[in-house]
Amino acid sequence: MLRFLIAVIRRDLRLAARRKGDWMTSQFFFVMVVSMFPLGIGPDPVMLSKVAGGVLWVAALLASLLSLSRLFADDHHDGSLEQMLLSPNPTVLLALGKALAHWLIYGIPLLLIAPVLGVQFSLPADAIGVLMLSLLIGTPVLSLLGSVGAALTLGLRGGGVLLTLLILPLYVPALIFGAGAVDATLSGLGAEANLSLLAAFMVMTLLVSPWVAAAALKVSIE
Amino acid sequence: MPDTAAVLTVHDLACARGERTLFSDMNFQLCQGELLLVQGGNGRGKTSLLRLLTGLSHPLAGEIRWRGEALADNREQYHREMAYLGHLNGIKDELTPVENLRLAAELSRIPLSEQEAERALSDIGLARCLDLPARVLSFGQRRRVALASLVTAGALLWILDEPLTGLDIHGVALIEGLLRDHVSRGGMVVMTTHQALSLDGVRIVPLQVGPVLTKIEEEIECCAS
Amino acid sequence: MMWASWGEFWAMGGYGLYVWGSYGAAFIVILIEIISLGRGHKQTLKRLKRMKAWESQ
Amino acid sequence: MSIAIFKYAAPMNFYGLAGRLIPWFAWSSGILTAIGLYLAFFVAPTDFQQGEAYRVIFLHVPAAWMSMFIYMVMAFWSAVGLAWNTRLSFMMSRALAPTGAVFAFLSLWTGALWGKPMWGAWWVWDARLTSSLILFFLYVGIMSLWSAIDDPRRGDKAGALLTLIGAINVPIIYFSVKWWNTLHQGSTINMTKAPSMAAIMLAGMLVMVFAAWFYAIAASLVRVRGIILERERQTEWVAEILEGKA
Repeated sequence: MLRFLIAVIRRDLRLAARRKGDWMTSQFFFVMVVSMFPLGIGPDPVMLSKVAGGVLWVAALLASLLSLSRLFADDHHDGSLEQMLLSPNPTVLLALGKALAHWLIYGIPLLLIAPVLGVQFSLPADAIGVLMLSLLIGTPVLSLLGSVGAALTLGLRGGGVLLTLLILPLYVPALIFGAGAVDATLSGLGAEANLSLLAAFMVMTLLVSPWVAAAALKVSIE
Repeated sequence: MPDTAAVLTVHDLACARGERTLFSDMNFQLCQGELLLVQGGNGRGKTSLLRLLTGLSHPLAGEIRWRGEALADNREQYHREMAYLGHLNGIKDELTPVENLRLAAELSRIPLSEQEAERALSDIGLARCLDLPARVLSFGQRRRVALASLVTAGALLWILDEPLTGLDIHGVALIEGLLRDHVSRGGMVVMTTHQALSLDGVRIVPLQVGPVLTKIEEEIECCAS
Repeated sequence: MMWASWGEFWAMGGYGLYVWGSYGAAFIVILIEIISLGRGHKQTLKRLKRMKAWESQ
Repeated sequence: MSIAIFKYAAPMNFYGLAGRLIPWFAWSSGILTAIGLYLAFFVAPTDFQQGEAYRVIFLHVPAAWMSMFIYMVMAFWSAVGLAWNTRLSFMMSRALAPTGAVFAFLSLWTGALWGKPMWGAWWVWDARLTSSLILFFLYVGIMSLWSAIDDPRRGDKAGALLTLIGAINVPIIYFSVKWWNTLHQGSTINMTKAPSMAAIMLAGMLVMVFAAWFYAIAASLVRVRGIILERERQTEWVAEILEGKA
């Protein structure tokens, strides 16, 4: 059972390695969106450090939604999704595997880029540490809920925009706790509460979304 | 001698696309060593019937049984013994044919070594292009990669949706050989095709979906419906 | 009766804009929904009749 | 009794039943609204704190409750539909959504118009206002998913799944927004301290809530009849109805 999950993840990693272009565009999108904000808000470091958590988190949301619309679409287009659905393994593992693969490919790099952008927003060191931690706990939520949206909008025209419309409201708790963690460290309140709530939300989505995504896949492939 | 018990049975099956009922009260069964040839005009529901048999879509009414059990109950076992080749090849363009084969085998829990994959591909006439990304292959060659993956899957029941499209004469002859071997070894096939097939020595069970049409009527009829 | 005159009623103690702004908007929105319900139902019937006629030719 | 229920699970019978129920609900909603408005404007005393502006709550609170309640009813119908694959429950869920979205919009609009006199700002990031904004986005998301999918069967199931995962998230969203709201502005601005509810005010509000509830039922029944006709147009009972309404 677990071997199928690992096989799906390894398959996606290999496919992403072969097609570095998509991966690069998503990371550059994240950097560019974040770098636009100082131009809009102004260079004042105090102001920037206050909005840094929110800006980085919203950019992470948008970057993951950008890459999620093709999570199942490519496999659906060339027929390999059907073959995987016909494999003698539960569909839940396929949905979970694809979501985790997406998290490894598109979620973790956000974590590595965030400190550089944190410095750009003159965040102090401990705030950058909490930002990375909140992204580490929060990005699985983005991939898991996003996989539900991707499965629901499989094969629809305008799927990408529709996916954002459907899933963005569901991202709100992750955004609030994630960005809140950074603000809490800045104001000295300590981010344990936010991070633990974010972790609780992540565990809940981990338990709920693979089943819903699997059901949505079966509905969409019909 | 393959036993003659019916392995795949269908009870008054009905299928609809959107709000239109394509066919209803369809009954047939298939034993080992038989080939079910599904015939009918375009848009009559041949592909829909095959997708129902794979379990990907659900019928409006009726039931499909595999070894006496409904599909929904023994889905995993059924999918282990069934392989499906639809209009799409299920091949990833970035991977080479060998990688595609080994990946498909790994996902359906079948051990397949590098050599076995290469032998399967060269048997099917793709010896020259083993390490090229599938993207550069022609449609016919990609079809053969899908057929190679069908053979290596070693499934009892093959469900093929117009497998001959896009293949040259050698390809067609190759498939006829594959079908003959598979059925003679006790395998089962459900397939649709518009081209004539010379499958002597294979027990063929014809199944008509929709009204029987002569050549000329076929074009007019399907546009009016 | 609470209000000495209609004028006072509309003024709503100086908050007329807000009170009538919200009740007015509610009235308009509900009205639009009722009208669209009625028209929607008629259109469905008309469309289905046309499709029936086309199919039965 | 259970046989009777399943009798109405068939679209044909439900179509007739809905047809008979609509006038009742519509009329009772109209009468209740009239009574409610009379109570709100002519019986309820002026509030010592907020003067006349508080009368907006007779509209805001019912709208907010209804938008939440309708979403939960949609989630219920979605769960029933997914569990027993009854197409009628999917149709009910589809029929309810627009009315739910209207109530969510009204609760936002009246919330803003009530916020201005009370706190001096058109939009206040209060926990309940923000979560009903997000609820409005959820409604819009579900309706756009339905309109994007042509095949009714797939549209029903996809919409139901989205409604369910939305329903699981609504309490979490409300909690996280409340948490976020108290962190930033503290509890100075607090909508929970509703003005001391004189009996008359509470009665007025309850009448308005029932009026809104009956209206929602009447509106969704009209819509569900349209959907039933659309879905069952191949059947002969729909053909008779179409001829009947020649």
